[in-house]
Amino acid sequence: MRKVALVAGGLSTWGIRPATWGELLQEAGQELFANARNLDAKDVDSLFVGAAQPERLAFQSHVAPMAAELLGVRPSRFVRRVELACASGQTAIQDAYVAIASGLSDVALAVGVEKMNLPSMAEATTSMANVLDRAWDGVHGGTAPPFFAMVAQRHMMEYGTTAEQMATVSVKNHRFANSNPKAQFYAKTFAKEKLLTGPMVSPPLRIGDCSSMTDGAGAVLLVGEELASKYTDTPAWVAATSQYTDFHNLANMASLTEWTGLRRAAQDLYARGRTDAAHIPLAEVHDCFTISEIVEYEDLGFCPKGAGGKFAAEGQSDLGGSVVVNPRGGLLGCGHPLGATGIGQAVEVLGQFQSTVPAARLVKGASQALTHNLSGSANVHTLTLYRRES
Amino acid sequence: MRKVALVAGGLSTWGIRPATWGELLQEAGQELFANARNLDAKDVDSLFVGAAQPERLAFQSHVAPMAAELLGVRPSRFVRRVELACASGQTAIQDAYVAIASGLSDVALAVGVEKMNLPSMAEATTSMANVLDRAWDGVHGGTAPPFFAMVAQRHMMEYGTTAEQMATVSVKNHRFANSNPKAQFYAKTFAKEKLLTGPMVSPPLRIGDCSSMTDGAGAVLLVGEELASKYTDTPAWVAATSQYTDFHNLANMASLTEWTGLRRAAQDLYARGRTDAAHIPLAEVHDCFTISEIVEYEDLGFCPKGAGGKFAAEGQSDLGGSVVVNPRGGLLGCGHPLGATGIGQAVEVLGQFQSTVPAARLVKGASQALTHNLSGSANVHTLTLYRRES
Amino acid sequence: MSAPSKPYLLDFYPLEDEKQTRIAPFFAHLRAGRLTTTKCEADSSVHWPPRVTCPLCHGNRLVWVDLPKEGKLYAFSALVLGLPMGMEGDAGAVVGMVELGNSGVRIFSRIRGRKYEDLRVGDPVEFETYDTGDGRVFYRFVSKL
Amino acid sequence: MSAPSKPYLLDFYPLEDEKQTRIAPFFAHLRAGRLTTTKCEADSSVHWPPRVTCPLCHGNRLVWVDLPKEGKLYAFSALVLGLPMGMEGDAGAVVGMVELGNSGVRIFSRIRGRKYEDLRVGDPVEFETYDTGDGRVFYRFVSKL
Ligand SMILES: [Zn+2]
Ligand SMILES: [Zn+2]
Repeated sequence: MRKVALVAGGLSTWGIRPATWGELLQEAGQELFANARNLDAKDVDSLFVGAAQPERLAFQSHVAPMAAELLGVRPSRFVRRVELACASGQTAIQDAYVAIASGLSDVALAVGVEKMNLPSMAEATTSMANVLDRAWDGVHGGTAPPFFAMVAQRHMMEYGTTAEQMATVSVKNHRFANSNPKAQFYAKTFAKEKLLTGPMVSPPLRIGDCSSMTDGAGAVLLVGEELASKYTDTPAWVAATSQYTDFHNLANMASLTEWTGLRRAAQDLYARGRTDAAHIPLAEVHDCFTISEIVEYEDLGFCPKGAGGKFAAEGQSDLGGSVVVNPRGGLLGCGHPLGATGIGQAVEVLGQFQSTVPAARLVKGASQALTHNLSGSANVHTLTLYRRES
Repeated sequence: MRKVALVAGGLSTWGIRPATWGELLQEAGQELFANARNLDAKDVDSLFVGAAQPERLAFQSHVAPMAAELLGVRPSRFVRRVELACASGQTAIQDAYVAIASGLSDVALAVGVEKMNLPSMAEATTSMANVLDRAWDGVHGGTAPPFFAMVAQRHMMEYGTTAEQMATVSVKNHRFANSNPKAQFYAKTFAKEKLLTGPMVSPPLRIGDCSSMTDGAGAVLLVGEELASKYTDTPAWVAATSQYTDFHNLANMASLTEWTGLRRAAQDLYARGRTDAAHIPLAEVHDCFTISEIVEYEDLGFCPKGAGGKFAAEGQSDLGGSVVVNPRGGLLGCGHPLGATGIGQAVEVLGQFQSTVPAARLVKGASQALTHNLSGSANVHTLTLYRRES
Repeated sequence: MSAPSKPYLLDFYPLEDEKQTRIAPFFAHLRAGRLTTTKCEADSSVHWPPRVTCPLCHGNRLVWVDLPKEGKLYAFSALVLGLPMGMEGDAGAVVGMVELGNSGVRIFSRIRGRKYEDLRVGDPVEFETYDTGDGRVFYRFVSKL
Repeated sequence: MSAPSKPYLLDFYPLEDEKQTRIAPFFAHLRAGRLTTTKCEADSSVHWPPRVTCPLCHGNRLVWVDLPKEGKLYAFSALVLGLPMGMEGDAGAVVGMVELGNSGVRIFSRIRGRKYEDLRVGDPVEFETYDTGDGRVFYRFVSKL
């Protein structure tokens, strides 16, 4: 199979932005075109747009050709919007990867964008309540915070995980965000003590345990192996992808605290990439809530089941630990513009491989990295393994 | 590249259905599993869900894992929802094709579904107004009927196309639908005289010129070449796909009556499939409006520019003509449940190759067929070429 | 029977009548005080939510069965901040996963009758129905402590 | 300035103020009776709708330019059946593509002042602005016959 390289990326600034969905995308596109050496818009034969709910949050559908127009490209092979809720961005990257790997596309853009701050926050939250099974779970008030709160409650009960351990995750990711000018919380610092006494969102989750409603966009360029050197000297090579889903309605989730889909997708990723959890120095994972990152340490195999809280508290996921998790600041520090998040993770991996990220978060010499997004009630897991060398 | 076979299909009944989005999908899935010889749900490693606006029309997002649960499959390679408005279904098929062609997937389901008849028809229409550029075109009332009405107005003016020629298309497709029990208008007959005097929707388009708001679902199974014989003796082989987009806002459309994107996508399809328009005996094309099918005859190369109305009136697109267009009944006769339409077209091609469709619409001995969907304001064109022999 | 009072795309409750859904009997059963779901006669699998074809065997020999009306809290939280449109008045409402008797079925529901602070995992809860305010019926659980 | 009176997901009009969009000047110009758009100083391309980066060269040396306020109908139709929510009262309203002077720009718009039956391709129309009813401003064209 043909090898695929991720050669360039661009991001808008993320946060509460005075900009529309399309304006955010234009910002990301502009940076991508500035970053991708030799890129001519005519080179781009495919466009995959990751967006979770533009129909509702931007009152705009059929966004793929709209994105093409905004970015000034005319895809002649594949053009579509890809939706997998919170994992839409990474899924768009996987689509670009498959299209190029098959030989049917040569140069593909994967972009992600979400405009989440609307005139009415309650209306935006309503749109988040259709990510779970709306008529049976969402109807009761089932949005992300109460769901992940139940995960936290059970994890604390079953494994002794503490609010303080969870706060460690938040402190780490917000600190990393202070090195990332594109992050929503670039300029804001968070003390653990404040996080432990902040307002409750869904108990036991406080506001510091939760990622935000964020406006943002991102874009990455993927190309076939023989084209990589035209666009960069240092690409990130896609070594493997994986994905698994095993339920949708909450009644059909086997365990709140052991994410079987993630365990399975991680094993698949490692097998396809001929590696294992012990050899992952850098991971961009889906910390939509602090408890998510803790469960992910475990089900990605970075630590034993139940030991995720301790793993965080010991600094094992920080610089100098066994795996640096979310150095760009994660969803907690960067915010979580649904469709853009997976793109932001990939841009970080490329920046790490190219050593262009600030020293405060550089994982020196990382030879490979994984990105992970869950979506919905952790019922789908989407992973990609990148390598510095092809 | 690995060859890919479409080996089985299933459809719900289409129409104004007393069934939810998920129930429609279950009906299609049940028929698919009944039709696909030897299919075990565990075989299915990927699921691509074509759906245009479930967030709005079913108030449900993250529909890919929901569909997996409803269909009783647990995708372990790829799972996502694919959106390209009216072309979502065919685009899902193309994704399954690419995934299998790359070697990364072996057995993939592509499904499509839309629930369009809501308690309020005006609300459903509102959701259709975001397919064009909502803030700049939709805001003025730009939905499909007035847009295609302008196409008709210009085509009549530039080429002398008549309302009677357009009605010929509608009569043909509704007559074909009388042989299709799954079609919305299976049991209803339409005389040309009635079509020419029916209520105006957007002049010059009358109700008989327009496809309907329809509830429906469909599913098809695609597999790698070495697996095809397990599931059927007579597959439809995917010979080529193509897609092109060149604008979004109506201001950036070069011509209302010559669809440059379709011309380009058709040429690309023929080149990749090593064939030409003269050798296409069977075509399922996007007759969202009668005028659409007429423009498509021209830009697919079935007849010269401007001659589409005459082509229809002469019966060249009917049984016995030079190419049989929309024998299942098209969008006019079957209805147009956005995400399901492209799936329904593929199911027809398979039924034609397998000679399981009624004689009233059988295109005997067709060795290849194309499917076409436009989406939005004909700003994206999506095509697939199928062959009876691999 | 079902007369939604707001745009469909902001209306959380299912449309209940037989013109909108093939599982209208579920809602008729709710009106009669019964919590039911579908069971496959071919393979004995019990579904939640109710289905029109069996996801296990893809058949449609489905029958309606009653689920236990008593259950225990498996996990729970509360809606404190960030409530959706239409639920603004529900701040503090408890939601949780309820294990239904020995059925093996665990469903998500609103929990009435006791504050978050006063509940524990394992606490008993009981099924009840309520009027949605526009003529439709739905279910929740109430604390039995 | 912009105060939408309905849920955003049913509100067709753009949000106009500088807290919501980077092209707020377009709407300020509308208020002043001007129909403007962005033009790229680097390659002279004129955009519609207005952009924040140039789709042609991906630069952001954009300036606001005035478009012609007079134009001709290139194509048109009317909204007779199937009007969206919020436009129910507009049955019969004319919409069309307007060629703006010699600018090479052709935009879609509502057309006021004459019925569908009384219009022909090529008829002259003129730009006007209107209040959307909630404090926002928008544009349309009016027949000049
Ligand atoms: Zn069964
Ligand atoms: Zn420029």
